[in-house]
Parts: sequence; C-alpha cells; structure tokens
Amino acid sequence: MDILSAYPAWLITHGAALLVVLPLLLGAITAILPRERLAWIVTLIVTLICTAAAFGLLLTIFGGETQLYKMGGWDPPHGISYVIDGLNTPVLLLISAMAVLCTIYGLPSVAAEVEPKKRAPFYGAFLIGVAGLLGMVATGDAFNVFVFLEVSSISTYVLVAMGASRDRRALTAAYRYLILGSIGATFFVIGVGFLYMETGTLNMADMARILSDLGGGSRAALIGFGFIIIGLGLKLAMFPLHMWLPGAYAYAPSFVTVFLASTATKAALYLMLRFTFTVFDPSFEYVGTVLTYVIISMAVLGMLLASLQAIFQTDARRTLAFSSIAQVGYMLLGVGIGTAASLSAGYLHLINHAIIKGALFFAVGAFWYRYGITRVEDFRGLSKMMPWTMGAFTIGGLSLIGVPFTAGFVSKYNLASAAASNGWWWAVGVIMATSVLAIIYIGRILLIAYFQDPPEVDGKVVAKKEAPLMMLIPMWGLAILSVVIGLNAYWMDRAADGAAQVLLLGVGG
Amino acid sequence: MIDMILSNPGFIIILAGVVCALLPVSQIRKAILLIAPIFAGYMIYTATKDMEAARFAVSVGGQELTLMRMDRLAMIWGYVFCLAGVLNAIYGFHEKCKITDSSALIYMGAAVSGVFAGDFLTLFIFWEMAAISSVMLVWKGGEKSFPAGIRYLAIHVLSGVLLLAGAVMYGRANGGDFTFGYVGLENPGGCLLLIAMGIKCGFPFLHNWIQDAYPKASITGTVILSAFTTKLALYALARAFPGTDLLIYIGAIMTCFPVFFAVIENDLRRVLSYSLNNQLGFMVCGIGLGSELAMNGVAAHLAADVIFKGLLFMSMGAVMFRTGTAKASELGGLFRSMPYTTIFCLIGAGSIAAFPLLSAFVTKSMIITAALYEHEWIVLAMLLFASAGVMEHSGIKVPYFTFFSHDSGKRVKEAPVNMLVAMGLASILCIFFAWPWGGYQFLYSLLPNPEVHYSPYTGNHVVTQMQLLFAAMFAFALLKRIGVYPDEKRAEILDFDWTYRRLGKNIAIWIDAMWTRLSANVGRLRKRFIDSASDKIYHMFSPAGALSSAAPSGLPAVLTGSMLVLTLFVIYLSRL
Amino acid sequence: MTPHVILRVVSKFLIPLIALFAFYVQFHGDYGPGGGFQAGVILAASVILYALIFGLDEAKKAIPPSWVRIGMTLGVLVYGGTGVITWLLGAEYLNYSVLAEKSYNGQHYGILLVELGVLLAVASVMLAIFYAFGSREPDLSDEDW
Amino acid sequence: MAKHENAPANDEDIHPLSRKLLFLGDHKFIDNFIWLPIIGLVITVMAGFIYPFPEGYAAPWDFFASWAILGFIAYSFVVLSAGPLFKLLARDESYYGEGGDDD
Repeated sequence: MDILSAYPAWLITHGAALLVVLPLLLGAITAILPRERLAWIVTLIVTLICTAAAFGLLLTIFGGETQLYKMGGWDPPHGISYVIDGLNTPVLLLISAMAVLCTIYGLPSVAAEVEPKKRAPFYGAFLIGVAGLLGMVATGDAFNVFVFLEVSSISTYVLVAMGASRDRRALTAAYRYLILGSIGATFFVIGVGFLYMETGTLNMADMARILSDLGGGSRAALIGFGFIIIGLGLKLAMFPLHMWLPGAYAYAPSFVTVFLASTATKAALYLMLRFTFTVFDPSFEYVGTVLTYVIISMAVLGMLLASLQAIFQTDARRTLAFSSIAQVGYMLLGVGIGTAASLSAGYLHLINHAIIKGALFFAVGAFWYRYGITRVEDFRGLSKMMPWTMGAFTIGGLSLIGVPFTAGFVSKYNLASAAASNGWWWAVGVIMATSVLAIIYIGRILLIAYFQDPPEVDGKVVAKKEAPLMMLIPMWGLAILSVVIGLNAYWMDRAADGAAQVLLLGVGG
Repeated sequence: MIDMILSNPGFIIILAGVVCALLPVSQIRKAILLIAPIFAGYMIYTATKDMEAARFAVSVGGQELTLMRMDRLAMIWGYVFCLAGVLNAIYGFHEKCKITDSSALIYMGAAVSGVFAGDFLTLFIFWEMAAISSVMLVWKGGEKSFPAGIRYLAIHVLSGVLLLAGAVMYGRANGGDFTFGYVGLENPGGCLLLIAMGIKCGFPFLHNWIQDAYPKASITGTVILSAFTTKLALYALARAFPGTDLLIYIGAIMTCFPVFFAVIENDLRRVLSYSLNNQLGFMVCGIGLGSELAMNGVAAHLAADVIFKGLLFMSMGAVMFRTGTAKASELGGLFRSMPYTTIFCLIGAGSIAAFPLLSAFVTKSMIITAALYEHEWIVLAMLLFASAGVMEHSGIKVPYFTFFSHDSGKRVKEAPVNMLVAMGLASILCIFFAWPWGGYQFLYSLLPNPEVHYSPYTGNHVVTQMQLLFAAMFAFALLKRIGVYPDEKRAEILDFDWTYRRLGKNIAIWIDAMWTRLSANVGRLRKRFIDSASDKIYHMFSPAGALSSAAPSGLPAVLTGSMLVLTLFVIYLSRL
Repeated sequence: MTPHVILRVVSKFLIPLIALFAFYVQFHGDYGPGGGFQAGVILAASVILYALIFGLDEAKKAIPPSWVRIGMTLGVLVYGGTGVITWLLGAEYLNYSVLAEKSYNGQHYGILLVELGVLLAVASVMLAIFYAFGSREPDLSDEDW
Repeated sequence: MAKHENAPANDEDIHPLSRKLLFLGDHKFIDNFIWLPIIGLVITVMAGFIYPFPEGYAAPWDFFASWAILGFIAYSFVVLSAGPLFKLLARDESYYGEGGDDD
C-alpha cells in the first residue's frame, strides 16, 4: 500500500488507542477554551487526525492484518485490549469522517443555534461524544464498551439539550433520551454482568471462547443475551424501542442531529452485530431463535410502520427521523437473515444510510439556517430559493428511496437478493413496499419544493439565499459520495464483505 | 464513459435532455430537440451495419448490464421512436417551455434506451425513467392534470416495481441470467413481468391511466406521450412473450372494448386515447399469434400507428390550441377555418381506418391475415368487428364532429405553421408507408423477418376491405339520416378507473371515518378503564395529566420491559 | 450566627481532618482499600460540609467555580497525560513500566499519578454538581417555555 | 332554399382555401352523401365475384358480400349501443370533483 507508507508508524501502531484518547483529552481541554473559534479549530484538527488514523487502520485491514492493542501492556483476558479488525474499522472511519464533516458544517450552524457562552463546551461535549463512540467500537472488552457507551450517551444528552436555545422542546427530548438511554445502558450492563457470571471474564474474545466451550452456556448466558439485545436495541432504535429518537432528532441542533443520525445508532448496531455473532454465536439455538423471530419481526414491523409514520409527519426532521427507524429495520433484516450476503448487505446499508441521512439532515439544517423552516409545507419553492441545497437533498432523497445509481440502491438491491437467495420472497416484497412508502414521504417533500412557488412576503417573492459554503461542502461531499457508491461500490462491497467474514468466521482478538 | 454514452442512441438523447434543462435559450433547445433524434437515428443506422459489434455491456456491482443490444426487432422500434421525436420537435416548436423540452428528450431517450436494453435490469431503469420524465408532460397540462399525474405516476411506478420483482424472480429461476429475451409464462416471474408490461400497455382493466392522463396533458405533451410509453411496453411484450396464447385473447378484447367507450365519450382527445388502446390491441393480438408474419405485422403496424395516431393527436391539439377545447359537443364546422388541419386529420382518420393507399391498410391486414392463417376464427371476427369500430370512432367521429357536423360558429385562425409542417410530414408518411410502388416495400424491408413475403395489394384484400369500409359509411349515413345517430353530450364517462377514483376513495373515506369513530371509542374505553383503575397510577405516569397528548417516558419504558420479557420468552421457548 | 454556633465551631475543627483523611485514603489506595474515587468524594464532602454550614457563597469564595471547572479538566488531563507520557516513552497507552528505570517503580509512579488525576476529577465533579444544584435558579415560569 | 344555411354572418373569417370547400356544408351535399357508399358498396360487392378468396384462405362465414354485411352490422351495433351505454355510464362532469371545463 503506497498511502500506508506515507503514514508515520506510530499513527498505525498506536492508532487504536489514539482514536479514543485524543478526542477524549482534547475534549476536556476544549470545554474550557475561552474562544469558540479556537475550540472549533481544535475540534477540526482532532477529528481530522482521527480520520487519518482510522483510514490508515482500514488500509492495514485491507492489507490483511488485524491488530490487537493492549492497554497498559496488560495481556488480554486480564487487561483491556482494543481490537482492530474488518468489522469495526469501517465504522471507526465512518464515525471520525462524519465528525470532520459535522465540524465543518458546525462553523455556521453552531453559531446560529447555540448560545455564545455554551459553544466551546459544546465542541468539548462533541469531542467527548466522538471519543465515546470510537471507544465503544474499538474496544474488545465488554465492560469497557459500557463505559464508552455511557461516555457517548451522556455527552449526546448534553448536545441534544443544547438545542434549547432554538426550541425549548429540546429539553424534554433530551430528558426522555436520558431516561431511555440510561435504561438501555443499564440493561446492557446487566447483560454483561450475567455474562461475567457465566464466563468469569470481560474480554469479548475470551467470553466467546468460553461460551462456545460451554455450548452456549447456562441460563445466566441466556438471560444476559436477552438483556444485551434489548439494551442495544434501545440504543439503535429498534422498532418499538425507538421512542426517544424522533424527539431527539427533531429538536437537537442540526449539527447534532446529523451526527446522531449517522453515527450513534450505527455504533450501537455494530455492537449488536459484535455481540450476536462473535461473542455469542448464531448456532446457539437461542441466539438463532431470537434472530429469526424477534429481530426479524421487529425489523419488518419497523420498516413498515415507521415508514407509514414518516408519511404523516408535518416536520421534515421528524419525517427523516422515522425514516431512520425504518432504515434500521433494513439493517436488522440483514442481521436477522444471517447469511454472508445478507450480513454484508446490512452492513453496507449501515454505512450507506449514514452517508445518505447525513446529506439529508445537513440540507434540512441549512433550510432552517437560512429561512428558519422545518415544516414540510413551508418547503414550497425551496428549489428556487436554495437550488444547491435542494439539489443535495434531492440526491439524498433519491438515494434513500433506492433509485438506481445511488448508494441506497446498491445496499437495498444486495439485501433483496440476499433475502431472495435465502428463499424469503416475502422479505423482498417488504423491501419493495417500504421503498414505495419512501417514494411517498420523500416525493411529498420534493413535490412541494419543486412544484410550488416560493412564498411571498409583503407582496415580494422571498429572495434566493443559498446556504453558506461551509454547509454546502459537507452536504455535497456526502451527496456525491452516495452517487459514487451507486456507480462503483467496489470498496464498499469489499469492506462489507470483510465485515461479514469477521462475523461469520469470528476472526479477531 | 464517453464510449458508454456513445454505445446507445438513447443515451445521447437523454444527455441532450439534461443539457436542455440547463439551457435558457429556447431556439437552441428547439434545435437540440430536432437534431438529437436525427443523430440517434443515424447512430441506429450505423449500428445496424454490424449488429454484433454494437453490443455494449458494463458490470455494475457484480451484475452485468447490457446497455446496448441491436437486432432487427429493436431496430424498427428505434427508428420509429426517432421519427416520432423529429415530428414532435417540429410540432412543439412554438412552445417555450424548458420543462417540456428537457423532459420530452429524457422521456424519448429513455424509451429508445429501453428498446436497446439487453437485460431486464437495464430495461427497468429506463422503464422508470420514462415514467418519471413523462409525468412532467402530464403536469404541464394545468391545474386539473396534477391529480391525474399523481395517479399516472403511481401506476407506472407500480408497473416498474412489478417489472423489477418479476425480473429478479425470473433471473433467479434462470440462474442469475437477466437477459431480456423470451420469457414465457412458465415461471412465476414471467407472470409478474406480463402484468408489469400489461399495465404500461393498457391491458383491459389496467388501461385507465391512458384515458385518464393523456387528455389532461398539455397539447404538445399528449402528442409526445402517445408515441412512446405504450410502444415501449409493446416492444417488451414482443421481446418477452411472442406466441403466448393468452395475449391473443387479451389483444382481441383490447381491440373491442374501447370501441364502446370511444363512441360515447365527448372529449375527442379521450376518444383518441381509447382508439390508441384499440390499436394496441391489434398489436398485442399479433404478438400473441407470434408467427413470423404476425410479428412483422406488429412491427409494421407500430410504425404506422405512431405516425397516424400522432397525426390525429396533433390535429386535435391544433384544434385545441386555436379553440381552447377538444370536446365534440363544443366543436363543429371547423373545416371553414382550418382546411389544412381538416385535410391532414382526414388523412390520419383514413389511415387508422385502413383505407387502401393509407398506412394501416398495409400493416393491420398482416395481423388479420396472420389470425386467418392460424384459423383463430373468433379472434378474427373480433378483429373485424373492431375494424368497423375504428372506422366509427376514429375514422368518422373525430373528423366529423370537429370539422363538419353542425357549425359551432367558431371562426379561428389556421394552425401555426410548425404544426402544419409536422402534420404535413406525418400525412406524407402515412401515404408513403402504403404507396404501392416502393413505399410499403421500403417499410417491409425494415421488418424483423424480412424473408416473409406478404403483398397487401391483392384484389380480394382491396375488395373486402372496401366492402367493410363502405358498409360502415353507409351505416353512418343511414343512421344519420333516420336520426338515430347519437349527438354528443357533455358528461364524465365512467370506466374502470371508477374503482380507484370513486370506489377506492370512498372506501378510504369510510375506513377513515370508521377509524376515527373506533379510536374515539377505544380512547373513551381506555380513559374509563384507567380512571376506574386508579387515578394515582394515571398521575404517576403522566405528571402533566395527559397520557395521550405528550406520551411520557413511562410508556417507552414499559415497552422496553415488555420487549425484554418477550425476548426472554422466545429464548425460553427455544430451549424447550 | 448564633443558632449555628456549635455546628460552626465543630465543623471548623472537622473540615481539615476530613480533608486530611481524604488524602490518607488517596495514598493508602496504593497498597490497600481506597484510591482516587473514594478520596475525591471525601475531599468534596469536606467542601460541601463547609458550604452547608457557612452558605454557598462562602464556599464559592473559598473554592471558586472556575477552579472546579479547571480541576475537572486537569484531573482528566493528569490521568490521560500519564498515558500520553508512556506513549512518548515508546510503550502502549498507560503502560507505566516505562516511567522509571525499574518497571516496579514505574508501576508505582504511574498508579500514583493516575490516582491523583482521578482524585482531582472526582472531587471537582462532585463539587460542580453540588454547586449546580445549590445555585439553581427558580423554576422557569410557563411564559418562558 | 338558402344556399348556405350554415354560412357564417361574416364571410371574411373563412379561410381562403375553405371557400372552395364550402359545398361540404351544403344541405344538398349532405343529403346526397349516402349515395357515395351505396355506389361503392355495389361496385365492391360485384368486384367480390371477380376477386374471391383463394381456397383455404377464407373465413368459414365467407359468402356473398359477407364483409359488407359484417361491417354494416358491427357499425350499427356500436352506434346503437351508445344510447344504453351512455345512460349506464354517464355522470355529471364534476363527478370526480375536477370539473369538466377546459381551462
């Protein structure tokens, strides 16, 4: 790898720890920085370094090596180890790259939505949240996962609540998110406790080994599994456990909404994959049963009902939020089917959806930034008032629907063919049906934006006012990326197939 | 990338459409609108020289997509579409509308690309693209066209989804081979494909979008729409289901039932839409027959139909452009002010009615003869009945009520020059395609099976056809004279779309009302239950005192708990 | 002044002892029960007791909120910085063995540093929470929503 | 009998080409139009004897003037069915709530 040789060696060898430690420490410093611009620069630099490190790690993964980083030099199972393998590295890159884009976007957006005094702490909380997400993805220790889950969650509660200066309802939304998030984290830690009881270790690889020696374990492991699935299900907004999500997405600052939508639920989904497939094993009958009956039925219910709910929302952000819940259903369907192809498709959809939803929420944030609108009916004439932003929104929307030559098509097609090759034609039908529903809820917005004239104020048509460049860059970056993936998904497929390999073969520390 | 664009003539047209969307100058757009189909036609011509070399495939996401596949069946469709594109460009020259121009090009390009698509996935892409781009043309028809456009789009997206589902099923059953070729009804995917194509082709009970959307589109929009969508579907049928017996009967029914609607319909553009459906029936029937002669007849009749149906729509468009209406009850006597349009319309009407020396005479007869050779007597009778019906609604009714009949007193200017040129060209083509000395031979040389010999100008053919037409004219004159020929009355004629525009809507409204009532009752019950159970619990769960309005955190927490119980229960069951 | 005179006198005598005990727990944590978490809480408790007896404003004069904020960050930085130092010395994150020539001593220094960071952070966070709740403004009126 | 009963009040409105075609609106022409198909029918039915279908290529109902009879019956059936069908299917133009007028 040519690019890899340009990397300093320490960035790769210590990359796993660096990814977590750097934003965590600098997040603490950023919080007390006196000037918001300074805080922004620090945030940008930190996230850029993380992205570079994650990219380097991904290259080593493509080079065929996995990495085990021992914290404090203690060997696993006793010490905490960080594992870098094909499953988590793409997610690491996704989180850090989205953090960079959000930071760029944040320069105008945070200035508009957060009180001046709170902006530096805002960036600090954001960095700590990034550190938490990266930590829970990188670590190979079950309890460490919980710690970082809490780190990221607490900082996200704060971030959501910061939307209060724009809309007071952010406070209740943050409160609900806090209550439910805590329930989720508690369930998770209870589950980990049961697992510790069963196996006597917290290291995931060790747990997996012991569990498979025990043939799935006794009742403690069973109950632990149930708790972990529900805890993580709450975090990733699995269908009936999604109730915290629409409020949190709708009232948080736009910056936070994008970041939450494209990373937080994805990291939780990664954890669900990690636990069900590498710590536990689908060949244990209870895991297989839960996948087939609970996960898939919830996935399908979520896809249908949340899509329907999305159609009836009046607020564009709530529409997109419900659409996110539906899209989580697609990913869970991929998980539930459990073949290599379906896992790969679900994983690919995880990444693609992060990109698509990122672009969409960026655009919606820009609409608010310029005209203060969030309701769908106020979108009229936006194609003329903000053509570029609306263009990015359109590409994102088409991709969400799954129009050919967009990222959404690739993953939906892969998922449908995986379901079909498993003989699950009804699942193909559900995918088709929800795509039609997606056409309705996205099409409704597009129709208003393109076919209605801009509103008039005092007899004059509202002036054209494009979003600032700092908002357009990340937005279009994601929109173009989703088309590029639609045209050539080679690297994406490779990453997703690698992840599916890890899940099925259990490669890793 | 560039060789990909140059591989398929349709891509050039689509590209031209995208360019048009950005061009502010109307004249340049019109030039592009004219040149793009001519250039595409030239590309088809060069590609026919070496049909194998023209093939072009790319691999997308591990799936091979054949973007270009040339053979004689595709060739004639490609030529016809390009020809229609040129005529439409001339016809719409007076109109300065960016959306119409670019969507017309993209729509035409999608249709051409679809014709040259070599596999079902590629076909699906252009199938949907044609639907989405053409709905813009419907929407350009004014306020009233918007709901019709939505219905049009919904039906076409449904057709596309069915096509994709059918293609995937077919491809799976076929070992991952998505080649767009003969499918047949042996596997379930084939049935889905047939329904998808049937929707777009206007099979009985699936046909309503044609009569719903086409008359509501803009003047140029209707002309453009009439040329491509249904013809693309017909191509797909000819490719995938030639010789499928079911299609013979579907086609025969399709020729007959629109006749009855056309005769009572007042809106002449809608009459022509029914007539379009009826002509498609002949071709579907031909595809069902599937013999070499029948397939030739289908291709030839397609070429003739695109021209004469376009001509008829153009003349009605010109009338509407000048008078503002296309309702038979409002028109009449217009030959006094629009003589050229009258002549062109009569040529179109004669062509569709299959007078000798006009195009349908040399094309429709191939299909009828094929039915005769196959000894499908009932079908033959239905086709002949439909031929008499065509004479009524397109051959007599449309020109009679517009240009003759009682004088409406409307005195308008003759159609604009560009419209006259387009109609004139189409009229010349109508005559040329049936010209006994070199005309029809040229058309026949382009057909898929050139080795099949058929000569239309035999004594018995001319004589029997003239008998039929004269008898129809005699009946018309007789009925008119004894006063039983019905006058046109303004009305909305119910068709199968009643089921979803009225019945479906009412059912939805009823369900909605019932749902409101039900939820009110349930809400009352729930409230009473909670009240009687315990006010304390009620207040505990809802500090604000409103459980329904702002659902408190308690409900999700309870849900979480129940999910856990459910999961544990499933786990417990799995151990039994 | 008068109603609380006994409380004030006794607490003035006790608060330094509590603080001292905090540090005992802190250093004892090296080889016995105790450590940064407990010590931090005890240390914070001494300040909280002061605030309870003499009032929040007095406490804020003694330990200003800005100190508390800096203390939180500093605590994290001392903890994390130790790890960064081990990085710079070429070992894994938080591998104390490299802090001194003998790995035994290195482990010793490392754990002390880390515990100090924990003490700072925990004490500051406790105080921050106390200050935040103690100086809470009245409820928002309905109009402000 | 007025020469042009339907002639417009203002003759200048008529297209120059149409002046030559005005006989088409004439009552005499309309009344005598029926002779055109009658003559045509007679000629083509006669010609049917000269050009019969070749053996084996005729429909089973093929007999003297069969196409003409079929055409007449079919056409009359279609036109006469219009009355009852209209009664059955016609509704007010605002039936679907979209109004019937062109803009």
